[in-house]
Amino acid sequence: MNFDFSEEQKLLQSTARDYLTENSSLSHVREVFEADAGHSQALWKGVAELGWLGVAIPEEYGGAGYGYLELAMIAGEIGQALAPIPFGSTVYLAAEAITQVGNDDQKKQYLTGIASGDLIGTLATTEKAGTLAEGSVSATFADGKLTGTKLPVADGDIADFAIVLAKEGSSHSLVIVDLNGDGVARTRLNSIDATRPQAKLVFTDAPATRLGDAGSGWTVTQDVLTRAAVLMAFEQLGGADRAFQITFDFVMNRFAFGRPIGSFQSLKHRMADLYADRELARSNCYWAAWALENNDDELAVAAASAKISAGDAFENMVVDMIQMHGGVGYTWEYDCHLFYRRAKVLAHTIGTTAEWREKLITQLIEDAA
Amino acid sequence: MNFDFSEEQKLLQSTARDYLTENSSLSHVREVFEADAGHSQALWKGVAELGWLGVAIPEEYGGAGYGYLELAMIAGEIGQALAPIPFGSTVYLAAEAITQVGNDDQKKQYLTGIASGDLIGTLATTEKAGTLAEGSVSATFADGKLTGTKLPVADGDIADFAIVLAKEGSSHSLVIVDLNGDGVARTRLNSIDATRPQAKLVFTDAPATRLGDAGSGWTVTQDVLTRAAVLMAFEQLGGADRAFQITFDFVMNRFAFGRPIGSFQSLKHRMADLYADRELARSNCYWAAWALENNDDELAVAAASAKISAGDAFENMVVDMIQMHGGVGYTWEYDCHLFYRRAKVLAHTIGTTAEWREKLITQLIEDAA
Amino acid sequence: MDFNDSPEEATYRAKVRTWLDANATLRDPDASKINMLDEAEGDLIAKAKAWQAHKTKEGWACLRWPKEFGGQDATTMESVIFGQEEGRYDIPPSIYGIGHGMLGPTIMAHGTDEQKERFLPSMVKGDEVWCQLFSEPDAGSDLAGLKTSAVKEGDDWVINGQKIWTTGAQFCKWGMLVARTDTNAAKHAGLTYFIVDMEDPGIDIRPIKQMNGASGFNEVFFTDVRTPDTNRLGAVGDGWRVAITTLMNERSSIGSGGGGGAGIKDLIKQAQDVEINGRPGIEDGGVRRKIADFAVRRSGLKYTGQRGLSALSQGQTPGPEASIGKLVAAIMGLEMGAFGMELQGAAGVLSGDDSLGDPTWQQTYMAMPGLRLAGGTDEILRNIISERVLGMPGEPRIDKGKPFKDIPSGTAR
Amino acid sequence: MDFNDSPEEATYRAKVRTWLDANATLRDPDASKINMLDEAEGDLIAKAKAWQAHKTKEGWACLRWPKEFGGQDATTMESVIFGQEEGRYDIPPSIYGIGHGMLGPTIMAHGTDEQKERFLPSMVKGDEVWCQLFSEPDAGSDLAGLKTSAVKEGDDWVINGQKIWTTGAQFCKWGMLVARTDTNAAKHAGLTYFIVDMEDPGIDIRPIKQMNGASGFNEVFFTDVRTPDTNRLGAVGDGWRVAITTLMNERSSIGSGGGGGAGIKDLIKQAQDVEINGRPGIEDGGVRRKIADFAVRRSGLKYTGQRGLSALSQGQTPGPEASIGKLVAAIMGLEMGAFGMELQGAAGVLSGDDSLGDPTWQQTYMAMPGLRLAGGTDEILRNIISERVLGMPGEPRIDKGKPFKDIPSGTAR
Repeated sequence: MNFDFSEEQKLLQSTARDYLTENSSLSHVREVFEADAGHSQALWKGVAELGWLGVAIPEEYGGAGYGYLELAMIAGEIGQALAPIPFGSTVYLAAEAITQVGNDDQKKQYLTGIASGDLIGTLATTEKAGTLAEGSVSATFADGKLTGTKLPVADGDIADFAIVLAKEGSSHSLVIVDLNGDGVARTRLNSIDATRPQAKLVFTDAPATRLGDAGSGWTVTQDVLTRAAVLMAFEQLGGADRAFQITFDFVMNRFAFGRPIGSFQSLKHRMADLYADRELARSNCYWAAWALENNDDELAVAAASAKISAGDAFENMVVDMIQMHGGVGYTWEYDCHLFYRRAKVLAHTIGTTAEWREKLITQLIEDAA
Repeated sequence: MNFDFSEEQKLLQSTARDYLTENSSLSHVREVFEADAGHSQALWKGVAELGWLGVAIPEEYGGAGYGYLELAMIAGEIGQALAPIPFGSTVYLAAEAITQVGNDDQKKQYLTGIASGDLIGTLATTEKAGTLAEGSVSATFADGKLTGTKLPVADGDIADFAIVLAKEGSSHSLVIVDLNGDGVARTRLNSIDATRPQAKLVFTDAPATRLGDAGSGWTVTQDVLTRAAVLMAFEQLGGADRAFQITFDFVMNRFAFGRPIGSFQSLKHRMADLYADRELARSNCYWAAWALENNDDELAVAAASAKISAGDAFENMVVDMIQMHGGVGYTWEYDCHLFYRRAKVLAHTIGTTAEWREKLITQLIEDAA
Repeated sequence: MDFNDSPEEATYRAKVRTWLDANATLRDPDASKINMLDEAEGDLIAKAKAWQAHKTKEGWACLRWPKEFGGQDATTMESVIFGQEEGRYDIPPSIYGIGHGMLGPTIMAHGTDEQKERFLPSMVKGDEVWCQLFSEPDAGSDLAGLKTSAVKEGDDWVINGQKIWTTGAQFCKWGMLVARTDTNAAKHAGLTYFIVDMEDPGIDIRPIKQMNGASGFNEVFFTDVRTPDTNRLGAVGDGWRVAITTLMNERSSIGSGGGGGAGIKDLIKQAQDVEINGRPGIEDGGVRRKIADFAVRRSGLKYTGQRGLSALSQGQTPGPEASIGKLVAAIMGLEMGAFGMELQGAAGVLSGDDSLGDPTWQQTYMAMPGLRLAGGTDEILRNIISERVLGMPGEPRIDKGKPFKDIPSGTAR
Repeated sequence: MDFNDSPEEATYRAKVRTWLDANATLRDPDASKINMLDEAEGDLIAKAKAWQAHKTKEGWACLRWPKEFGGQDATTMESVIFGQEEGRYDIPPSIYGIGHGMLGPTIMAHGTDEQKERFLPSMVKGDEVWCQLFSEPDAGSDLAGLKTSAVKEGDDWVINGQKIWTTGAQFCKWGMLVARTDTNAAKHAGLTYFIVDMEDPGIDIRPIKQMNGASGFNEVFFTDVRTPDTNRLGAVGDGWRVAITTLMNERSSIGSGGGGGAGIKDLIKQAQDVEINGRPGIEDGGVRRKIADFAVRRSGLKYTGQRGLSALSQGQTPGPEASIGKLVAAIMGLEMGAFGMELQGAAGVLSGDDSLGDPTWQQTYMAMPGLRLAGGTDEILRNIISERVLGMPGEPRIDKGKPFKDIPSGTAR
């Protein structure tokens, strides 16, 4: 057996890390953050040229035609670098939805555009606070027009198109809307992490085309969120890895009472627990990547498990990251808060960790029946 | 202001501690535990002679006519001694129910009997696993007869009478049943703490008399449980205090790597957290005792808060008590498990801590409205 | 067992109220969130100074201080009662806590007669505000590891180095500083305590931007700052003992009482305002029990404060309960912030005006990591509780007795 | 990325299955809870010895051991595969884990040729069972603080003292023991390692009753027990180094995989079987999310095991992931037991046959505190992870280099 990534996949990971170390340093992340720029256009262009946007897109649509294991490797690196680009919105959500249920024309137009870096996409589902439920969707699609409001939409202010969950008749459909077209008003919203910007999208009779079958919108959305959860979990795991390493280096090199603070048992034992958390999360992530790649029956359970454990591992890590840094960890100048903010955003973006717990238990109960 | 017990009350506490140190040593508790004797008859006789059973019972019914603050002091000592007697069932539950809604005949008969030590009483509410709810009561009272099954009933096998929650018509009533009389079959049940024995009571047309108004059973039960929760919380707090002290003494006197294990930061910091937990619990207990004594509007909130925090403090303490003792802490020979068992029983006996959380939030929501 | 004032306390409280009614305006108790951030700092400082001058004139300033230094020889409980009552009125924020609570008492304990005369009455009156200069970037929890140097030149000391986490440095006239005067001595033995003039041109004050964007603290850089030997407090090399006096006077949180039930009601409302799986969030069992847990800790903090006040009222020293307040409150605050955000679902990442719920949770979540560090980290508080309150042994000290210059400290780069 | 056997592994697995099919009976996979407690211990030992003898005869015993000592020179992965497959059959419980996994390899590493010849083949065959005698009442986590003495008399060593937590002492022929042979030497330097005959009349074996009523361990008392110098393993004073070999061979939990999803299904069922506030417990949001959390940890443990197996399969040493297994599993087990009890409400205190739900939770709750202590407490595991896996510095050691007799140890009374 070999429940691990292949040497080729690890090489891809290592190349990706080298590239991001150079092109998405924490000072670059900070530039984007402080300028409130939303994303790094240079980095977006760079990763497009490297082909990362089309890693899992079939070659006929301009992609590299690799699988999800390769995409998971890249997602991990995006996460560890806190890369300030709309990668998840475009690749895990928009591209994935179109790959799953798009018609050939849609694939040609959008997948090709994504793979080349010309199109930024996103998925717009929520409209209000609380958990996403069928009953909480008010946006309506009829006669080729979309009307309603979506927020928060990750990367909604910089995206070229959005895939929108809307009511159609008595059911729901997904529709594609050109965000640069008519009937679309968008506003950047204040959020806790300016490198993963959020927006409000207001549609007023905006022209829209259906993605997938009429009435399939809710089911397809859930399926896309499940698949995206696997990749988002790798981002979270990557973030946890990096935060752990930075914290580890700090406590080993910071002295108090004549010794490295990393020699104090209260810190050592917490690092041990954080390490354990993270390794369990990594194992769940591997399982989920395997299930995604093989489209296994366990995908729903594995994806939720990965999302929950990697999300919690990242969140727990960043809280201790600040605490173990002491006072400086709470300053703007140190990078801890960039991780703290990102961890929280990733824990909310495609549904909170609590919502994933609900999805997991629902599936487990079904499986147990 | 003086949000504290009075000197007289503290003297009562200190006298109680001295008596229990002598008469309810941990080796005496162990004797009762290992003999599966259910309770210590000698100790029961002793505390009756000292007047503890009637501390809060009016003088006209043979009690001392003190208040709940005095009873709280004694409850704390019962808790710290792990006293193997049916004190809670008899005093906090049975006597309290009769004091609250009994008629004069009932008070004369039962309160006098309790105060003198002649009668052991208990309250029988639950019939099955899960939380107690109106719909979960099947025992039925009609025409002066009770039929149905109650379990688990704390001290049910040694009690002389039980106050039983039963359906009467379309509502519920409390009824008093002579457990030594006709139509009563009782069985000791295996439980995790043999010093707080549990029983199954089967009633078949057992003669019973109503306590309080017909149809008031559910409300009165909730009220009695709330009042008992305050006193039970003091037992839990007392248990936590004793377990803390024993653990503290152990870690200060046990050496490893040339130093007391109490000098290791992982243990010190846990002791600090356990101390904090316990002091917050103590404050909630004081608040609840004040509310009980003054029959304040805050009683429901304060009682639940005390029960939750003291219950959790005791449970957290005993888990760490075993852990900090190391291997010997897991042996039958050491006393840790007596505390571990008692903490769990007290956390379940009048509803689990989770049920008290539910009661608390229900009240808080009502108060906030 | 009661929450009532003793007859003496009641009389005093009435007196306080009478004076406050005549000299200030009651605050609207429902306006729970006061926002003075839109007022310029200079205006606020001026208002605070005016209020302090007025209190001094009328005999209500530094109540617990001896009369000879400008105080009123009042009891601690009287001082607490004044604080409770004053908090009900619309008064400027206090800028004197550190001076009146910690630095003044240090001068009383260790100062010369000249120093007491020169500094204490003006400190009471409030025209000169004071700050504390202890912490350094390389000496956080290990406060005595500080490196800022003071070198004797003639009748002056020349100070070089850097202090950090100084509250209010930008509007203070005086600072109290601990500096290292002998690097060959053992860590605690080479320190000396000084009063410095914050208007010295060698002092450079830079605000520290916190991760939540606010700036409550400063870094203070010292370049050849001179202070006369007459401003030395205590003997040369005795600075640690003097500093301990300051730290022991750190204002306890007694009586603050955990802030009442406001946050709990807000959480209940947040849970009522959102849906979880198509039903009101407040009907969810997990949400309900979690809020119940917060409420229990909150009331535990509140009544722990009441127990401390009772001890004061009975003329006793408050118990060690006070030391657990910040430890518990900061951790709980962080959890409450995170939970409030979680209730908002995906919208929980929105902040400020764009929030789709109560924006308090995001603010709290960004603020609480600071509270867990300021004024003693969680770890230091746990050390204090275990060692000073419970009496457990200290960590083995490998820096004991070594010359300071041979002890590794700070951050290796 | 796959869970499949390599071709070589598949071939080996098929061979194992063929042999097992011919020599044992498949276990009913649905009978998840096997209870052999009603069989007499003597009968179980006899069955275990017979099965081991049979495996030895047929060439399936001690697979990883070298052929010269009675093994099969198999790879670790082959040994794991045999274990996986054997576990599917109805075979007696193993009584050889400590001997074959830890003590045999120690003899291989440090024994004389005579010792290897005398002890190893019989250990494989299993007619002589072995136990380990390291722990002492006063030397728990600080194993090297042991006090049992061995004094040289002629060609023998005379042993006095007490060992504890010895599994299987009552049916063992041989024990491997570390004793102190020099109290003037430093703690680790005064130890020597011996093989002792457990049938010596000076040995008194007393079962330890655990708090859950079971007795899985013994205390072993030594009174003038003699063992010849030829049964000394390694040099005098070199006992700690030899003991480390034993401890490093402690069976890792690789491949055990956290036990699958059984407990999670049981919890779901328990929650379905009770009502919370008048509705099925499984509909309660808090219950749902808590079970989800257990499931996530459980699968994390399972696939961490798979990652370790993968490393083995690829010819690598398993990563440090293995060390987290017991730490996480024991704590989670305790939580699950408590939670299962809580679901049962007031009835949660009932146990065994009188339980109104699944009595597993009460058993688990009473057993898990032991698992958190046995084979390395949580605290020792966290030390191991932080120091050996992460490379963080050890605690300052105040007992370093001191003569053992001057180091305080044990429990002051």
